[in-house]
Amino acid sequence: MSSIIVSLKRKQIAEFIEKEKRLDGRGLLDYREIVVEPGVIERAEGSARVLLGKTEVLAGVKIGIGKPYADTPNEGVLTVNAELVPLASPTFDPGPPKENAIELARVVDRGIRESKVLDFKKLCIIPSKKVLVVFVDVYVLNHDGNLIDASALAALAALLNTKMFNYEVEGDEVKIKSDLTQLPVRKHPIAVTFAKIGDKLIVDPWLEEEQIIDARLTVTTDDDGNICAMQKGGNGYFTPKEVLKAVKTAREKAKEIRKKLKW
Amino acid sequence: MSSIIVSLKRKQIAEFIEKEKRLDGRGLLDYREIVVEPGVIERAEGSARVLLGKTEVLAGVKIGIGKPYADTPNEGVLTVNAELVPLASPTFDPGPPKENAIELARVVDRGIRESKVLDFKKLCIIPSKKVLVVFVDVYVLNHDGNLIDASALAALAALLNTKMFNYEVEGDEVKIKSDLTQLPVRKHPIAVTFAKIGDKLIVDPWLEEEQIIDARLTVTTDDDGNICAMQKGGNGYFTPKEVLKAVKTAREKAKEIRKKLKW
Amino acid sequence: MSSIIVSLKRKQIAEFIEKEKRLDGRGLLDYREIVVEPGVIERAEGSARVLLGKTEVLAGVKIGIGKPYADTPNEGVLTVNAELVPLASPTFDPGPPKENAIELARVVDRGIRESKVLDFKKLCIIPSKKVLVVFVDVYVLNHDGNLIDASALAALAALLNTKMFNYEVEGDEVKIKSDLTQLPVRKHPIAVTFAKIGDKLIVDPWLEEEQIIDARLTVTTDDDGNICAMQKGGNGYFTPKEVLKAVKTAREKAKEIRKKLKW
Amino acid sequence: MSQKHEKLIDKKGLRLDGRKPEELRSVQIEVGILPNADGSAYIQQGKNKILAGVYGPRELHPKHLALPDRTVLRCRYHMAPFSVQERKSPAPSRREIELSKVIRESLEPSIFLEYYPRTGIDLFIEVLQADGGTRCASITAASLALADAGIPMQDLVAACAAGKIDDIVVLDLMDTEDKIGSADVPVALMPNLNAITLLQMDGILTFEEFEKAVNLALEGCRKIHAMQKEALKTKYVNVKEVEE
Amino acid sequence: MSQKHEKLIDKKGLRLDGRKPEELRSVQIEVGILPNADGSAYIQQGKNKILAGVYGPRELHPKHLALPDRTVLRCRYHMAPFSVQERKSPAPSRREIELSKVIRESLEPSIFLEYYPRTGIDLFIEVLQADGGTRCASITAASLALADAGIPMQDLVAACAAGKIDDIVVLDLMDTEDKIGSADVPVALMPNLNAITLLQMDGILTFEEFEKAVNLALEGCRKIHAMQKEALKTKYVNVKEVEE
Amino acid sequence: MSQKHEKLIDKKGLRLDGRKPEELRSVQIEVGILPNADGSAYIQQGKNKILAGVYGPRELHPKHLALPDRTVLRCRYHMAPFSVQERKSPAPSRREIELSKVIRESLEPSIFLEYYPRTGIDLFIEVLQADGGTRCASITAASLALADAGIPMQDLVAACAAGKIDDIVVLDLMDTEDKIGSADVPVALMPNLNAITLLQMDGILTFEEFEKAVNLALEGCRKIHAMQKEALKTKYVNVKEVEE
Repeated sequence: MSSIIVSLKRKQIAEFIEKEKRLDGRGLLDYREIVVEPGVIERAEGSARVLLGKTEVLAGVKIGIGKPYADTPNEGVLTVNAELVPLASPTFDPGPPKENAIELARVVDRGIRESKVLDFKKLCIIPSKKVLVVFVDVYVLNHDGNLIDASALAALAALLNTKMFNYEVEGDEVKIKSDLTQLPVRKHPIAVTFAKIGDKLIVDPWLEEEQIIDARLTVTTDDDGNICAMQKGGNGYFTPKEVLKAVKTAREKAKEIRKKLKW
Repeated sequence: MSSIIVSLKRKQIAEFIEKEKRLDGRGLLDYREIVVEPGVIERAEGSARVLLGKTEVLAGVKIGIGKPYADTPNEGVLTVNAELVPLASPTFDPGPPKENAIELARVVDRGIRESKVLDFKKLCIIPSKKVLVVFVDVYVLNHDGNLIDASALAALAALLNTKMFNYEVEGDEVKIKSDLTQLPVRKHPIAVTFAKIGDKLIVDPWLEEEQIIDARLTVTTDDDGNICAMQKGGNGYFTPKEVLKAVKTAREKAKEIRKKLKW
Repeated sequence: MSSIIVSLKRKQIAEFIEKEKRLDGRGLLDYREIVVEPGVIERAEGSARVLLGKTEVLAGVKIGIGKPYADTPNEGVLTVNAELVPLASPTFDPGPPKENAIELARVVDRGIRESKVLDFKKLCIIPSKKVLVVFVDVYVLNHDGNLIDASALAALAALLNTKMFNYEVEGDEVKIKSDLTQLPVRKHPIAVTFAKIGDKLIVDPWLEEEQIIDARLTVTTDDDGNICAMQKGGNGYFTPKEVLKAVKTAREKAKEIRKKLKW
Repeated sequence: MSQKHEKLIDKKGLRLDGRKPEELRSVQIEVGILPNADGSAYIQQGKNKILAGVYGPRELHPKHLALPDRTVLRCRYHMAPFSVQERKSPAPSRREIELSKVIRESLEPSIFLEYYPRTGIDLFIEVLQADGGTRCASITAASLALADAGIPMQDLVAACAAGKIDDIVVLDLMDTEDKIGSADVPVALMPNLNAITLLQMDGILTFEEFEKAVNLALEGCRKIHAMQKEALKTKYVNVKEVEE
Repeated sequence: MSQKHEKLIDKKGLRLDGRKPEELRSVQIEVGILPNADGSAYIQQGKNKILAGVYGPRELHPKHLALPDRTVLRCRYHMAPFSVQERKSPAPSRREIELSKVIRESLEPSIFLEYYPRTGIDLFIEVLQADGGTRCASITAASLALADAGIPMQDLVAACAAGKIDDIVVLDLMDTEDKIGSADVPVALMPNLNAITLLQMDGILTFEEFEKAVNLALEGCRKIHAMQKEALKTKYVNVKEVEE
Repeated sequence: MSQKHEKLIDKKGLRLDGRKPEELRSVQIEVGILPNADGSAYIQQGKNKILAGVYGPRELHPKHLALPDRTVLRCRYHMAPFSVQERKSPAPSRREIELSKVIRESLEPSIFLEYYPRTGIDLFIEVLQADGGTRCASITAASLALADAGIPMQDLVAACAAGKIDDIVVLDLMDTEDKIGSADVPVALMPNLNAITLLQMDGILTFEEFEKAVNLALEGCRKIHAMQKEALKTKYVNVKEVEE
């Protein structure tokens, strides 16, 4: 976008937000409508589609057998990848993931990993040799802002939807059995992203807002209200007071969003 | 080429072809002179050089030991790669294979694979663990049009020229023996490429023709006249009638070309 | 640099050198001040920092366990990599090593390898299966000319500084023990680089000189005065007489430089 | 195609999913479902789930690729990592690169490329779930996405494969039939011009079998073409209703 | 973070390296040590050894990245292959790419980007030895390198992490504490504006623990900020002395 | 070079292929054999089979690489996958990148680069079969390809290696000698100017051995230079005959 349009838009949005209003009619701390649809990709071990307003994210889970990392020989492996699929936005290019996609994947990854959603010890088959590898692929299908929250929610919903194969170990061989079992998911971490415009904080910025915000802060909290991941982005800043306010609000918002995971 | 030159050339060639003539004096369904020279690279397990007019292609076969694909644990592996070597044309760039080279390799690959030239089961050494890997590398040395037919012929001739090592299996170890044996080749699939100019079909388009044609169609047929691979290319189209005519002609042309493989 | 500045600078430097002088006051066959500081990176198995005037190079040695090459199943592996770190010069770009970095690494590698600094047979753990892999990473931190001599010296000093883990072999398993042992270094090859300006040879060209020289010649000699590696670079040439003179001088200079390795 | 001995057609002449030899799988098509793209379409054909999105005509980057007398159609056919049995790396495979090319070349004959010189049209196809015949279903969806973007076209391109399983020529192979069967002939057609814009084949067919397969595939294309027009009409009518 | 049961704080309340919970590691900073770079700084914090170099403002390549109303800050955080226990491939990892981004975004708020339209500033950070908290130490050094390059800034950015080990909130985690501990909160601050420009967190903290950790980290930032100013002064004074 | 104990010179003083120590392998050279290239040459030296092709002087892409006062010579030395014992990946190895550089630098001194400012010359070398000494044979062929392209040159560059096997200094090492022998000294020469344009060495040589090896290699270069001129003349005469 040209810098003139950005500054006009910035002015307009900032004036609205000054009056505690947003261009799309929401209150400052309101989310857009959230739809979670599990099981949309039958071929995947788990999947879910999340709509956050017009932002659409699909997450798929595949489970394979691989080697553990050398420093955690008794633990399974989690791999989160995010693709900013080029049909989702005129600003997305084909090609290997760039810094935005990598940051997105790593923030989603940390939310799942740090909150201990999965018991990695239970994903070990033969220590040092064979473990289960859980691939979570986040696929952004339409970009209308706040990809982090939508992606984190889709990834978690896909894990909740995951049924994995059972197996037997005979010596060094792993035999896949035909029956399935639910992947055990222990926690429900929810990412809540704030944007700062002027001296106001809003949640769930949509695309128009994202283009003009100073900074964003994502706070991921678990079922017990503990904080398990945070990520500041953008070329602005937050005051310590704003940070603490955001964390408190995030815990409230997370409770609301978490309800969308009951199906 | 500039679009003006293209359209002038297009007009000239189309006028000739309307009169059932070609700029280089051939009839519409005539091939250029074909020369097949096997065994030109002594260090390769098999090799052949093919001249199709001024188009020159070298194919080399190397045989290694590798792992089978998970879904075919009892079968050897065929890998066809094509390089549009930059000295072959001012339009070829160094760098990893681009879509033209990849399509070329895959069309050559399918011709060999689908016609069952090789008995992949016989290339298995230890099921699920070790199999023979047959690498066919197609090296285009001069580009004067119709790379598909020249490459397919060179690849087949190189396989016919291939002598592979014998081996013994002791437990999980494979011992290479010093004597050689002919790689068994069961079929002789021949690719015949048509180009459409106006409403005429020609075979074996050379460079000048390729630059102005609407579409091409490659038909690969085996010794029994069966069709085993086809590939349409270019941004034009064929009518169903043209397709059937091409297939019939391809079987005739293939018989002629197949004779070049006797040495 | 613009070609006008280059030719002015060329003229000025050439006039000086004609009078057996250099812009920085050195004689034609004088090195800049050399400082060798071993052990600067405690976390590496070995390391050294070399200052050659304002040229600064850091070399680090890491030792891992890997597979031997198929053609040398009883020998350990040496891997030399060089990074032209972008903070070292406005002309260095981030990204994978380009031809200058690759040539630098390979010249350093050959100096070490060909002079038989390491006894690769002693780095074998289980033939054909497990060997020690010695990684030498050359990190250029400030580029003020003659990277080859500085890098070769830093790499050798880092190897002299290397302490590696001891290990025990039980069956196919390798157990790392906690005590350390000195990596045995048998030779001290020293690279001496000459530049040709007009019909004069100088040693240790600094950046200003490098930008205008015709050609360079690196001569690596060992403790016995034997030649173990050479590399000509640049788009000029040397006469046979110049080459022989350079080799003789290199042996003298190497003796001086080798003294910097006593600590 | 490997020939394992598994029955793909039962005694009643029905296929594994209960279809008759000359029957298409169930097809659902939706047009204009991606808010950001200039044009888009979604197709389900059997268990295939494929999304196509179009951006353009727009300025081309890098600029030196632009042509003075026509628009440049670029096409990326891509499979989601979770779309197939074993997770697929998101990096484009050689197969994906070839299919991107043949899909592009199957659509170019339908577009008046010369209407938008010096521009580019980017077509992105995402296979979200694959079940055999993805290239044909991709073409079907992509042609609709181009139409939805308002790109002027001679005709919609419809695509469908025929093939041979258990010695019988059948229409629209699903994944298992594709893998175990003995031949596959994907075809794309502009029915109004009787123009075949995609034709590939692998396996082994006699001339007679091939002729039968092509004709069957063309028939399939015509049926899908009718569904394409229906899907466009649905969107158009809905839009009109909303506007009224 | 994996939770193994190893004691990180002894009975006297001291940490593995003898520090008290709220104590920084020893920090040495040098400014202007790279002859070629326009600005540079070197930091040792515990066993971390990090070099930051700045080139610019200068012409941007490729040119189409330039912006009409501001300079473009580019940042590469990179670890030397020998900086960690197992040799690291020199190709940038996903972690390095993310850290390059958050470090850049922690420094941008401090720079008057609009002073140099159509130019670029390249910031290169090389971790020569890593011992936990490299991103914070990198920011501390990088901000000084920018100042040394004469880039006009609102304030120096100082960074420091706090975290939780053995159920105690502590300052400035070293490598072992980072790996075995249960939470890490890296923070960057412009003290003059009380502006937090980097904030990440991983692990599990209650609200109260988090509040304590942030405040402790901010305190650490302020101490480091004082050292930054000292280091700048040292260079400035030395230069003046040499010049006189 | 590894030193295994295998005899490379027999009791009669002859090498594995029957050559005397100071004898070249058989060399065949053909000029102008690639129809599309602006210049080309093919060399067989022993079992080496190498093709060199030149395009240019022509416009450079990307343009920003062009120089205002000279042409830019670019060189790619590349080995065919089937040229060596174990199949080689077609992606350029570090060895190929280094050799591309030293070959380019061995040819640049021979070319009047300033005759064609703002242009580029692309030199492509393909090793179809490798048998030791490929860089030297490549230079020999490449220099002829440049001449065949009509690039103005001071002299042809001829190249040849000498080395040490079984304690004897010999000329023109073949693959086995290169691998088992104890030193290799590849040299390129413009005989008219007595100018060494390529010089590398690996192995261990005393000063006396080195001096002997260089002189032997230079002698080899001069013999090859004579063959180069012969090959050019052959082409030139044939062309004239055809034209008459």
